[in-house]
Amino acid sequence: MNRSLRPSLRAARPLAVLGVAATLLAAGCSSGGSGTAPGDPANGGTPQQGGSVTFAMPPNATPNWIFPIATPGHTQAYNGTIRQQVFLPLYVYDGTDTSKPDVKAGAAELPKYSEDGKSVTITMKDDLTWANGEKVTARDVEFWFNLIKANKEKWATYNEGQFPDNIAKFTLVDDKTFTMDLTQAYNPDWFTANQLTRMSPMPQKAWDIQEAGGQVGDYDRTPEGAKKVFDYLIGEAGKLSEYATNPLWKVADGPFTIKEFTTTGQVTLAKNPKYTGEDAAHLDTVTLKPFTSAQAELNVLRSGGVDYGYLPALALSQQKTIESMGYKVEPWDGWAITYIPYNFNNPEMGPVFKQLYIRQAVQMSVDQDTIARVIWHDQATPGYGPVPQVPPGSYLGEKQKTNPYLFDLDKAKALLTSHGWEIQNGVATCTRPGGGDDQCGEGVEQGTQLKFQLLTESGSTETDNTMQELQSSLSKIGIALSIKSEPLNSVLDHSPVCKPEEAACSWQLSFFGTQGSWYYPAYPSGEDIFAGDAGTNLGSYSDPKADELVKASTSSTSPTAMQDYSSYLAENLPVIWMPNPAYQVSAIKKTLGGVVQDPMAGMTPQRWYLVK
Amino acid sequence: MTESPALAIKDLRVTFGDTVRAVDGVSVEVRPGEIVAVVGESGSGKSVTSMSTLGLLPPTAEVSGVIQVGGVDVTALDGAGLRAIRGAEVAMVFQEPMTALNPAFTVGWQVAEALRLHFADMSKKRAYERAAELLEMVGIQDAKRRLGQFPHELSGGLRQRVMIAMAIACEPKVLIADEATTALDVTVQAEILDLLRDLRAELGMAILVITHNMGVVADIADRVVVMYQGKVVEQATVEDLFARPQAEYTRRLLTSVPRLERGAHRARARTALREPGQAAAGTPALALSDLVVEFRGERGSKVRAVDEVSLTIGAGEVVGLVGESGSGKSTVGRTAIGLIKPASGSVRLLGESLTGAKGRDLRRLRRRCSIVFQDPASSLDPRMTVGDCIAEPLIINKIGDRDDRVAALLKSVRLDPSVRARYPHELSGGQRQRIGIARAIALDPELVIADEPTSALDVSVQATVLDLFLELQDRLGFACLFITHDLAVVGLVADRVAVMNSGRLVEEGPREEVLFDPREDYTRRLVASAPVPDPAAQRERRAQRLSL
Amino acid sequence: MTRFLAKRIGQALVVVALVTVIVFLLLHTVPGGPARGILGPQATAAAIAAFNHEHGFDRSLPEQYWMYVSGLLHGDLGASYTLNQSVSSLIEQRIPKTLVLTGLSTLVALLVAIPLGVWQGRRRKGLTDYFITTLVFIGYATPVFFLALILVIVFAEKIPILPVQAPQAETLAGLFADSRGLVLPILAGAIASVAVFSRYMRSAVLDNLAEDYVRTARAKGASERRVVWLHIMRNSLTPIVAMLGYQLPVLFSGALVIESVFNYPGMGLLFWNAAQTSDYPILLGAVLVIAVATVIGSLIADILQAFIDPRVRGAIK
Amino acid sequence: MTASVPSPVVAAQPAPVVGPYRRMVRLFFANRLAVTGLVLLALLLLFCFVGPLVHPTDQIHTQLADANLAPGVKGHPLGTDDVGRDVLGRLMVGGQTSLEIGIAAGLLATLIGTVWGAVAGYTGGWLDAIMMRVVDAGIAIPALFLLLVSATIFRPTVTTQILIIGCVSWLVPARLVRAEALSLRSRDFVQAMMAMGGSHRRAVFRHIIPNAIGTVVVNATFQVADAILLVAYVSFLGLGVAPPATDWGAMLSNGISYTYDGYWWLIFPAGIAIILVVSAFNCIGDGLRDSFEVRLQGR
Repeated sequence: MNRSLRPSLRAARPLAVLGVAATLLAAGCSSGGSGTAPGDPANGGTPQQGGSVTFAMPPNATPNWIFPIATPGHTQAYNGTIRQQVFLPLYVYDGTDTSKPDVKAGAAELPKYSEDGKSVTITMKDDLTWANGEKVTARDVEFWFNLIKANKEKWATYNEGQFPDNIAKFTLVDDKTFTMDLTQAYNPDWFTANQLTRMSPMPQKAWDIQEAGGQVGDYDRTPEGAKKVFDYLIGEAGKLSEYATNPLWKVADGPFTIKEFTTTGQVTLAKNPKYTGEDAAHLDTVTLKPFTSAQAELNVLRSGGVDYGYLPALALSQQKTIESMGYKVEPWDGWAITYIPYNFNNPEMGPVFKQLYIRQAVQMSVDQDTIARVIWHDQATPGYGPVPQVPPGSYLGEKQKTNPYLFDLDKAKALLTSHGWEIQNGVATCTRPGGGDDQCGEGVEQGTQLKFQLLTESGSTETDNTMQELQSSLSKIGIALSIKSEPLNSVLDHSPVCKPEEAACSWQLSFFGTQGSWYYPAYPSGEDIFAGDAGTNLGSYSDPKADELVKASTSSTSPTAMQDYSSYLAENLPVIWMPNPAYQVSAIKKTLGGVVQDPMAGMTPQRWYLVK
Repeated sequence: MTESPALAIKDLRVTFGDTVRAVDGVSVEVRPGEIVAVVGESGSGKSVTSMSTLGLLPPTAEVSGVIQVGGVDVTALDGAGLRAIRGAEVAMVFQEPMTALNPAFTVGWQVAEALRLHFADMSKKRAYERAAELLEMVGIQDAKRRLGQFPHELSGGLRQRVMIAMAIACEPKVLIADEATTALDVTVQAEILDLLRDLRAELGMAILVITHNMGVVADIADRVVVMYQGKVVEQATVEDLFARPQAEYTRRLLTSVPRLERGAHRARARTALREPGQAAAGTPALALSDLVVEFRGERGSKVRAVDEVSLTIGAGEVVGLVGESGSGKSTVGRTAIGLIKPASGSVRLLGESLTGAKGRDLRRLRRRCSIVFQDPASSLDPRMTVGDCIAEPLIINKIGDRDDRVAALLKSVRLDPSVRARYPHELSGGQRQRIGIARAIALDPELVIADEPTSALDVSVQATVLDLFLELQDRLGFACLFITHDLAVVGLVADRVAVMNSGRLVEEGPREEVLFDPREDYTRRLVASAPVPDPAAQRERRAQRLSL
Repeated sequence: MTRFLAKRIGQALVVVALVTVIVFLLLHTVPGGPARGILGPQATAAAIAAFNHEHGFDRSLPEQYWMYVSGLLHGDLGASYTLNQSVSSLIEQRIPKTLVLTGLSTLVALLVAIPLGVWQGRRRKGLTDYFITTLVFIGYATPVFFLALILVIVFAEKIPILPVQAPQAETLAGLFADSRGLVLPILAGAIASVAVFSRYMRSAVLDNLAEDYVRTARAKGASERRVVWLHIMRNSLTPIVAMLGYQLPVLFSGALVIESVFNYPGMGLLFWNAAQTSDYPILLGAVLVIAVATVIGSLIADILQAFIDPRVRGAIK
Repeated sequence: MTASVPSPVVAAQPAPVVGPYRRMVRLFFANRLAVTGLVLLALLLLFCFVGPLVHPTDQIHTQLADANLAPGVKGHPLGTDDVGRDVLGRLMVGGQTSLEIGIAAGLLATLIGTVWGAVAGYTGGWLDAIMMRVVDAGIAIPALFLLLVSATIFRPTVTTQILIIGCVSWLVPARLVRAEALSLRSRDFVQAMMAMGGSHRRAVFRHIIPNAIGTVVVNATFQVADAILLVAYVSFLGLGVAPPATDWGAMLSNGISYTYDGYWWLIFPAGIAIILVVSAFNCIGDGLRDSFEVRLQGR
């Protein structure tokens, strides 16, 4: 499951235009919806066994995949949600504690790392069986591993150097246990959260076939065989309309099975009667309902047609109305950060961006609190560093806990003037070049003007307004910001990792965080975005100390590695930190209990229950 | 003839807005069984008079006076009363039978409608049966089948017959034929006039014929009312009028009408007048040989508009090309000057081949020719001043000294040079045609194609324009292909006459021969059908024609 | 007739071919191609390259076009990148609903606009003509999304008699079962069309009023009402019908907006969502279907015209 | 021989010299609706382009503290928008964008359409057939699709919007002008000119285009009206000019989000402005059409 950047525009503005009757009545209500701590929303009452629950999916999140290996184009968030109810992954995090997996929901006991951190041994849980009666074994994991290894290029979540490249050797110890030798030492928290979560045992005794009607064998153990088996399974997995009927997919080990999977994206999960684990479902069925627009969802929500839905951003003022209809309204914070990368390799502004004092001045001009309150209607949380600010946890460094650069335009302006910038015609101009303490800094030439260009994602009023606010306050300290908005895909396309001499390096600042810029796996390390050589280090931020800290966070076993990293980057400002919007504002029927709003956007519907 | 008049118009005055008095004190009476012609040129108020009898004038018109139909004053009637009169007591036949019939309904439906509007209890079936009878009555064969046809499927003559059938459907006391034959070819016109005469005899209707054509008047009318500028200038029996016109205007009108008579040819002051037919002396101005022009017709089939026509015009010679509409005469004219590409055959202009000429050669050749069109309103660019229109050939051929030339040209067509700053729409039809002629002679052409240059003009205007044209031809000596449907005009201007019928050249020869001693049946019929403005002569010709 | 049809179908094929070329080229000038949109921002360069290879985006444009066209010739519109379904089945599901929406709103518009236009044509320059013209202009000038908002405020809120949401049923029967929900979307679509149609009708009536046959009909003793509603009306319908054929893409554009406002699960939403996710096969397919519909629409309009206007019938026989 | 009355030199009648253009102007001003439209347009232009001098506002900086103020509060006659800018001033600035894009795009579309249509109609034959099939194809593609795709290719600025909308909407004028050219081509005065040896260029530029000008001008006004509406739709789809620049369509669609917050001043001023300006252009076009006596085609 891909929990990183969510590519889909959930509530594209135009589709969410109209509200519903009688809402003017609610116009006076406070728009604040955050602050209700996630927890048990059931106000007492007795948990029931059985019953049905309907869950509303956001627009454009239509599920289209259940096979445990996702190919490109099949990484929508809800694919993973559905899949892990049917085919249990090795490990699942539920967000209540990001430091360790929720063993109950996975297929294996906690992993055991060697002292040197270079090998890991995993034992499968004893009580799990596939629907065909076979036990869930280490061989089933090996089957998955062999298919991945032979077909890694077709795996949507493959990153070169990471899984499975960083596994030197996969050894079956016994029926239930296997050991993996790693190519280097890794931080165990990181490895479990960011690598092992991708693994998922698959019923080798049912799926190890090369063609329709073929015999089961050990084909996966040769690369050629693995390719054939993979191709066959992927072919079957493409037949969406057969998800509920294909005998292959009946061989499940999770608490649910697929009962219905329509082409429009409606999915009904039914309690798996053959589930043998300790995390059996309370409910009989859970229906995931697709919606064409956020507005549509709101309308159905108001009619009581969903038990677990959400409020579109523009309907936040209707919170009271919704609550009066028997819902609990709670923001669902994402395990994400939102930021604007500086392109340090931009030939014009790169040298300017490399000056820490400039970045500090910029950061001090971002009025995060007001932006979050006025523009995001309190549905965004100010963020001060590389680790998600909420829920606060053990990874948050001291420096990041409180804003190191409070909003202060005077101070920001003073930073510029004290480094030799003078405001001419409203734009700060470098008058004292050089590397000294009161000079503009190395590489900044005399007469350089602080004129930045920002590429931003179009389609959201909140983003538009945020950028205008940024532009407005930057202009007050002498920085002229010009804004160009484009669709999200174009923004990403136009702000690649680049070298100064490349034409593609003309971008300076880029914002793509209407839905949050970066969603982390459970372990929020920065090797993908802030390491000097990271693939998504769009701005080519390069800082030896940061690199060191990133490396430590993934490969050292020190418990403070993450906190150090968090504190350093909060101060060193590799990007402009921006308020992070909530994943969604949920509306949950008061009769629905057992709901945990996993910041990583996962769900554990087997634990939901209805109360009387 | 002492019965009370079927239609009596007394002191009719019609004004539009506050100023324009279209009809000024007109009184006309038509008795049952009588045919009265109202004759006049455009703007004389004759059509307004006819329209007012049925209350069909636009609401802006103010009508005073009395119009009595069978003793009832039409002007005093309200909407329902008027409708009861329309069609039932007084019926009308209009000029353009194509547009006057509703294109969306079948002929039968439209005739039946006329019946059912006034006979509320007539069944649909009965109405259609009666419609068929009516169509037969107006000489349409195969009436049953025609009922189901749409107007566009019929020829112009048939359409006008349908209009008449519709008009007589309720056996009205009065039938008004408002320029009912103007849009028709002469042969068809003759038939329709015959039909009207028959209907009068059969039904005893009073018929009011509105026309500008003195030939038609002579052919059909018992009495004639001459109108000029909204007033009646003369009323008389048809014989008296033609024999002893009283009013000055009537006299002028009658002298203006070209007559198809031997000797009614212009006196040519030209010294070097060649013998007719001797075009070979010198290079011919235009030589067409085996000319074929095809158009893409319906269903992609090719229609021959011009079928192997050969014709030669000697230098300085005027050849009249006569034919009815659709005969291909205009196409010949346009092909001759290179506006249409022939499918085969050749055109030699002034000794050079036009068919193969391109670009500069073509333009050089065209410079020596010009063309005058029928409708001066459409042959002058409405967005250009008169001066610019005349100067255009000079500009195209980069000839300087334009101002003087334009002034001289205007003078030579007897227009004041100050006209040059005006726009075409501000001028009268005759003036516009003069401009067209001035433009045509601007480059001193050796050949002029005149395509019905006077057909859109009133007779008195036509006479002056023809005079002018002939004078210029005399003076400048250009050869001319004079295309017209009017035999009298051809008789007036042409040295030689060629007759076309459905794309083919039927007959060609010296004027006297073709017009007065035609060899071909078709020519004979054509000549016989043209009404002459002389009641006695016309009666004779009619008898002759019917015996043909 | 067959000849006419053959010619028109030939033209239509040329038009459709041109549409495929235009749309194909346009989509391929979009920077980056669809890979980024489908795979998400986190996708690596290798993943994007693999996606592009799989879908042939690494081939030359003519080659890609040929692949697409040969698929089309086999009736294959391709498969959606994101919805795991063939484009044809997706369009098949959605198009009846959009047809119902646009069809009904056009019908309503015609039923209102034709009498309105005729009536205005008769009373040209009168006070009522000016008044209706003003209303019609305002109707035309109001953006549909604004109009929809006003309709919702008035009919769903101030006077709460109608639901704000279109029926969500999967089937057509379901749509009609909740017919009250169809009222506002149809109304919104109809108002803009009324403006266009009634202007056409008014012009046509004005043109026809000046025709000679009107005088003939009057001279026959036909009442003014008969002249206008029978003679003139019949002839004035021709331009409306001719226009209807070409109105289809306009109607579809309108449907896109209306569907998104009233959450009507038709082609418009499918198209819009596909545009958001760069799902090229759906975009291509939808545009192609609309183009074909337009071409067929204008063909039908021609044939309909022949039924109304016998002159046209004569010309194409 | 006709013994006709010898005709004297016909003197020019003492009628006032009125060109076809001046006659049109006179007819136009006699049309009440057209004059209303013209006055309305003049007022709107004045409002947008002179208004900011009378009512100067800060449209550059945001004032989050003053967001969504009701009309009349703190000297904002029409209140403030969701980032605290004066709505009245914003209406003026947005109107400038709407009008600039609308007028320029409408004219561009007319220009392209006129040239395309005139060439196709005058040339005829296979070139005409090909050119018109291209137009048919263009018409068969929904404009919104073209706009959606174009907006992802080009960054939305005033210039690109003009170009995109202009290039999307030239099809209708092309058809109209082509029909006009087709009929003008066979008119006698063009034939006469050709017979005199005139060139094709002269035919097109001296005769066909001046005579098609009525159609062109009338259509241009409708094009402008439609372009302004199209700008609004483009903004509604979120593809309009980038903030802080704005246009009426963007203001309207932005304001609509706040319907249920009761911020009517964010919705109705912009909405009414669009309706007024589009209606004004349509009134003018209608009046022009009457005075040009163009056969009433289109709309």
